[in-house]
Amino acid sequence: MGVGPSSMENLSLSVLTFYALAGTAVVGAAGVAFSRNIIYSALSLMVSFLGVAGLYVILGADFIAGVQVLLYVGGVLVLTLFAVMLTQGIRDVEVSNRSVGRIPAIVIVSGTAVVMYEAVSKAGWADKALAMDESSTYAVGNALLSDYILPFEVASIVLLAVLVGAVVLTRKEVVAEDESS
Amino acid sequence: MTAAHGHEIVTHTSNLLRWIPLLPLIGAAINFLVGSRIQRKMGRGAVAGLATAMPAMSFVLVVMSFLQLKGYPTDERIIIDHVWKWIHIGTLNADIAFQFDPLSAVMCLVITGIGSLIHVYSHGYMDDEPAAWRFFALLNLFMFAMLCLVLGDNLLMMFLGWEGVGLCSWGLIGFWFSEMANARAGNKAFIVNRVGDFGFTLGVFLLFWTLDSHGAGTVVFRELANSVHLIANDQLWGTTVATVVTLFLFVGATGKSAQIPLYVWLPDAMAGPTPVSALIHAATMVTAGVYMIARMNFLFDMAPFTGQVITTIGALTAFFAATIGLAQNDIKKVLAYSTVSQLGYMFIGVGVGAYAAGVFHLVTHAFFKACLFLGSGSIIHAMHHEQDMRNMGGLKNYMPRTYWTFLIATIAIAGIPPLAGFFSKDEILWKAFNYNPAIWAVGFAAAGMTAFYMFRLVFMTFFGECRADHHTVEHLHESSGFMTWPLVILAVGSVFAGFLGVPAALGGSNMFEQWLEPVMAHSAHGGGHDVHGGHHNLTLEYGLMAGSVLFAMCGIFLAHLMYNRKSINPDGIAQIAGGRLHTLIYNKYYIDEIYQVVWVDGSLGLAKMLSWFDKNVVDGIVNGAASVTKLVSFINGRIDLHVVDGLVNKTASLVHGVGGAVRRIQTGSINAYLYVIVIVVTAVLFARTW
Amino acid sequence: MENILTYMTFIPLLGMFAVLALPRDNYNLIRWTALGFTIPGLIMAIWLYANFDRTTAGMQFMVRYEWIPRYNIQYIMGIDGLSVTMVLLTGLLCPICLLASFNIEKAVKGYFALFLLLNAGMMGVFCSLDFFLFYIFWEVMLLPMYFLIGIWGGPRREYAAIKFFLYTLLGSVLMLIAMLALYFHNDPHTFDMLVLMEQSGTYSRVFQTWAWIGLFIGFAIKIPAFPFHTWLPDAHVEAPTAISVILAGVLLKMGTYGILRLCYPVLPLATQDMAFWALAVLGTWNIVYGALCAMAQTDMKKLVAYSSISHMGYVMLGMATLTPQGINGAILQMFNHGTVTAMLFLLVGVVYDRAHHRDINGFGGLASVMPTYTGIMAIAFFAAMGLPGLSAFISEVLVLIGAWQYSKPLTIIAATAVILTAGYMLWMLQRVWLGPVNEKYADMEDVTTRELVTLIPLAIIVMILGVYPHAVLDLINPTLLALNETVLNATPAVAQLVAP
Amino acid sequence: MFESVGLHHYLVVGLILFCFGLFCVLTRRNAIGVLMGVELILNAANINFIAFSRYSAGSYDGHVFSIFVIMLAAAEAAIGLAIVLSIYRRAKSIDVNELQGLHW
Repeated sequence: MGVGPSSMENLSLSVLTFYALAGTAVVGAAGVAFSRNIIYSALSLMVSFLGVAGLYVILGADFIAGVQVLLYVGGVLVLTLFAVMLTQGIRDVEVSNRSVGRIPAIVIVSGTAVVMYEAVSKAGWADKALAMDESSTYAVGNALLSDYILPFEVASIVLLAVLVGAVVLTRKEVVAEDESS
Repeated sequence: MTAAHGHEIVTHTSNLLRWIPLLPLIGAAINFLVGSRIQRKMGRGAVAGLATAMPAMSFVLVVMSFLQLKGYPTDERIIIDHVWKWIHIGTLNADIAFQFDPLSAVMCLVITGIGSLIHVYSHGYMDDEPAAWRFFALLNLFMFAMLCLVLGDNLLMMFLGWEGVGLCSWGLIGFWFSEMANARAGNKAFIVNRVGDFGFTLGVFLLFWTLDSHGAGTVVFRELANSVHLIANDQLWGTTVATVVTLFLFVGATGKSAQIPLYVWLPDAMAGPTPVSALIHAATMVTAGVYMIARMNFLFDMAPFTGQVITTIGALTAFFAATIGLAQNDIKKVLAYSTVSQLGYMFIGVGVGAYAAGVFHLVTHAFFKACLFLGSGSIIHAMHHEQDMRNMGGLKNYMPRTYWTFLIATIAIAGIPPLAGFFSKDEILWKAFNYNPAIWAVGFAAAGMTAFYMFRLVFMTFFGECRADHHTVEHLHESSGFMTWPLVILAVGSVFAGFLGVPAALGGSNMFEQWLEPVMAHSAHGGGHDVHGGHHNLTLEYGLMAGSVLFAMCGIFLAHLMYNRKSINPDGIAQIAGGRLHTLIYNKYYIDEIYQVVWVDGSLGLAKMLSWFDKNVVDGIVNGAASVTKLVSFINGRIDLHVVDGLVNKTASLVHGVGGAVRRIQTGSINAYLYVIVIVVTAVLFARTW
Repeated sequence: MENILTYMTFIPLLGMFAVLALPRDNYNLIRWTALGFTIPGLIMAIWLYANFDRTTAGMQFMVRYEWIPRYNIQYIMGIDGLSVTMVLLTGLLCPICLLASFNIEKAVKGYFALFLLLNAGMMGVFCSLDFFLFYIFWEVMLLPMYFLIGIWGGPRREYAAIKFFLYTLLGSVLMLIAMLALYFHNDPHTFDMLVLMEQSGTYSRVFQTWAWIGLFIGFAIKIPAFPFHTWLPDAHVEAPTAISVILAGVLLKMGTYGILRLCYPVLPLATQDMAFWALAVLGTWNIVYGALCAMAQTDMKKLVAYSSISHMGYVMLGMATLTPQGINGAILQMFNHGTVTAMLFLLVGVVYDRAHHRDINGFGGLASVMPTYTGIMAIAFFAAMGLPGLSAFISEVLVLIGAWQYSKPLTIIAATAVILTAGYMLWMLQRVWLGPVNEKYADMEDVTTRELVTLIPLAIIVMILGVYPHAVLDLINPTLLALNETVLNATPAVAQLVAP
Repeated sequence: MFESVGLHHYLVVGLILFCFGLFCVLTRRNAIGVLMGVELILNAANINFIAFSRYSAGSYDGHVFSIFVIMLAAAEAAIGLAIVLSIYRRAKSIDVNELQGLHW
């Protein structure tokens, strides 16, 4: 559509790569949604994240891809796993990951999917592959520290608050528990 | 001064002058700040010694200055000491500056001389007083203020002293303040004096501005004397400005010098320690009004009407106070009314324009009245603070020195020649006779009464049997030397002070009047009533003298019959006119009670009323405004609730009903919420897409 | 020291932040830090006193910066003879009041922070020469005052604080309207007071009158002039001691200061018209009314509060006379009332701290129990009575002398207050300090060193100014004479005679 | 359609991820599972951002946005999990269907 044909081989390779990565992401997501074991869910989530990271690379967003890997895979996921283990242990994951109301959920989600697909198709997106720089890191950094400096700083404060908040939330309970015990 | 048409004033300067008032001030400061410590560590003697040394040194300085002044030619007898500028705003220039002229000299000699004696006496009198330091500090402060009053070279300096003596008087009357009555007496003195000060200040303002309108605004005495003729033709409120000013000033004098209608504080002031009564309420402070009028003689000469007022008030006071004195039983009260009465004489003197005579009586009175008060103090001290004469008697055997000095002073005040009182009183009566015989008659009657009640006092106190209880009698003794020597000196003064002013009629040259001549120079040229005028009728003068002496003798004899021989029963006299007259006099004509009701209760009532007004009306309006606002908002709220909100409420109850049903949606189940969210979002998207 | 006024204003503000940064529980640290931030003000006030040019009527130590150029709002600070006394008074009273607040135990940190904010606001009001800046400081001062009364006050503190706040706010609104009227009346629009003064000749009489009334009501509430005075007794009674001192010592002066600073030079024609009724008559009424109301009080603080109303009446009367004596007396009276009333409130505070009530009839014989205290108290009382030799005498006599030239009947009425003042002061003295000792308070402690440190400087000033008033009069006289001339010589604006 | 990859493809991938995430959120009873679903949804949004940035906008604004989203996701994960932990300590359960205290 938008991308002008340059070399058939190249084209097919990039297309193949896209489908492979998209497939990884989608399969991972499906695993998250349908797995009975929450550990599996978490691991599927990792797969999905990695697929998405690959997609970022194709889209020329190498920096974002790096952040995705580092933050999601390295941070969020590990955190999630810790939480899982702290809350249930591994023995009774089966029970704890059960789902409810699958049928109405499927109905609603598929309805939503149809509507959204319709919206995506109907909208007249400007669709053309635009020339971007080799590496996005420089540009993103530039944008962050010039036009987006204020949100950037706010974000840092938010993170600080999160840091403190997380500590307070978890720590307080420990004290309370100590007192009660 | 552009207006200085008069003779050029030749003045001398001396930096010594400032130390006359300053020394007592230093003494006061030391005693106030560290007096209690000195007293604790070094005893009461140290405190008293310090306090006595200061006025004594001042006395030496005064004598030195006096001799210096005497060395100058008559018209150069002014010594100035300019310390620093005090108030210089616009054309108003008042400085901290002192002026020593013949009049100040006389006053200073009296104040520091008698003052020092009384300090010595106080050392004996206050021998069991734990707060002696406070007493002596106040006494010294009083000396300072009084010296400022007489030495100040302008009206504001005089006012500084004027109020300062009032303050000290307040502090000393209420010295034993744990008795509420004493504290009350002090307050009464201060507040009544304030009424006088009110008049005094207004007089100063009026004088200043009237002169200022002629380009000669000043408050300095010697400049006033030179430029006061400028205001001769100014009118205000239907009379001359000079009259209004002098009347205002005289209001001040009535307050300070306890004249009708403001005399009421002086008898109450006897609540203070007796040396205080002697110094402040007999010899010095109460004569400030006389001094002030003598000082401003050039102005009073321009206002003959004021002269009449002063003379009338003086005569009335002399008579009126004497009548009250007849019936009092408290030894100090008798002396107090006698003081009021004698002050009346002085005002007769200055009122008729015989300023020198008024001041002369002031001086002699200072001697014998101080002596009388100190003598009474000696008695009270010996009697353990008993003041009622009915409980005394026969004291001459126990306290011979006190008795003799007291007797001499009594004879002096009764006007028996050749003691001091005779000369000064007859000088005034003679001048008064020339002015208006009616005034003379009143003064003459008062003189007789004075002789009577003073001897009544002597007889009741020193003669007959002692009516005190056993315990007191056993301890009766003559007072210590600290107390008796001042008495002796004052008694000597009471005998000889009169010779300073022997009138020409008795072969004297009236040194006193001559000495004051430079200060009173204007009075001779003033446009007022001239009493010095030539026709000295010697026969008449001798006749009057003889008459008054005879009348005084009668009074003494009557007292002797009633209170010594007891051949006439005083109670019988008291029953004349059904005893009502006696009751009336005994209760001081109920003047205090009337004042209490009219002024004190009146102003308190007004105060309460205004306070109520303030709280309920003014603040009521404020709070009312707040309440109205609240009310309006309340009504508004009601309307809102029932009318506007009525509709809304119907809707609300509908919503409530619906909500009651619908709230079940609020299950608390996150899933349920999520479903709703998703469905709604999808629906919206759906609507937007198709 | 060009920016000395700025320093004086903002160092307390810095202090506020410093105090806020301190730990909550270390009371002594907070107290001494707060005190430390007011001391520079005192030192600079002394420096100002020494270096103030006593020969000129103009502004001194002026600084001028652009602030909000779009609306021609500037940051202008400067003082002349009119404001220097008030700056001195503020610089003096703030450390003293801080020291007097050391016994505050409730929410110490907040108290001292608010106090320092108040200090900055007060200093700013007296220093600022831009109307907008003036207004800002005026409002800044209001806020801490509200909280200081409303939180640390007595039992009816909320009522008093709200009353004070609403009253002052009402005045502020009227002032704001007048301010904006003046702003838009000039072209180019300006808040610069000096420009406003220069342009005063171009304002019509009607415009001046309306602006004058607006400003006057705003200021009269602060003075407080009858009938706007009822917030004062309530505020005083409820406020803690030090705040009462500030209230009476500094805040009340802002009313009269504002009138002299703004109404007089900017609206001279209206001043000529209004001075008699609005200032002289009202002032006289204030004097007598305040004195009589004071006489009927049984609460010591209320009595002193009403005496303040009475004494501020002298200021109004004095400045209405437009005589050198009267107007000088008015400013001097502002200063003297500041010191004397401060002493009175501090003294009442001393008793209140010990007995926890202020009922005049509930004491007796304190003079025997607390001799040192009574000595100082006597100085304050007699100064308040206007006894010669103490400071208030000079100012009252100057006011009355000026007033006599202006209106004799008013002076006679005003002078009766001399008697009334002696009456209520001595009566209170008699009931509380004299008479037999009340057994309940027989072992009351005499003044402590800290209390002495707050009282003695004021007592010394009161005594020095009584015998050498030129220590202050020399500062203020040139400015006031010039101001007097401005008002007296103002003539209605004439239409422009010729084309430019 | 298969020979070249365009914006549409990426949007569809995003859509699918979103739907799985949504399904996960709707059906999971385990709070941690719900959070995982949220992460998926956020990732779907991120894909869209990057894709739009590449194909429609031609600027790096999309990148920046996705950075913020990632940041928020991390924050949300941290706080969310912390809350979950404390809920677990208090209620001994992280079953969202059992935690229904927040209702009328």
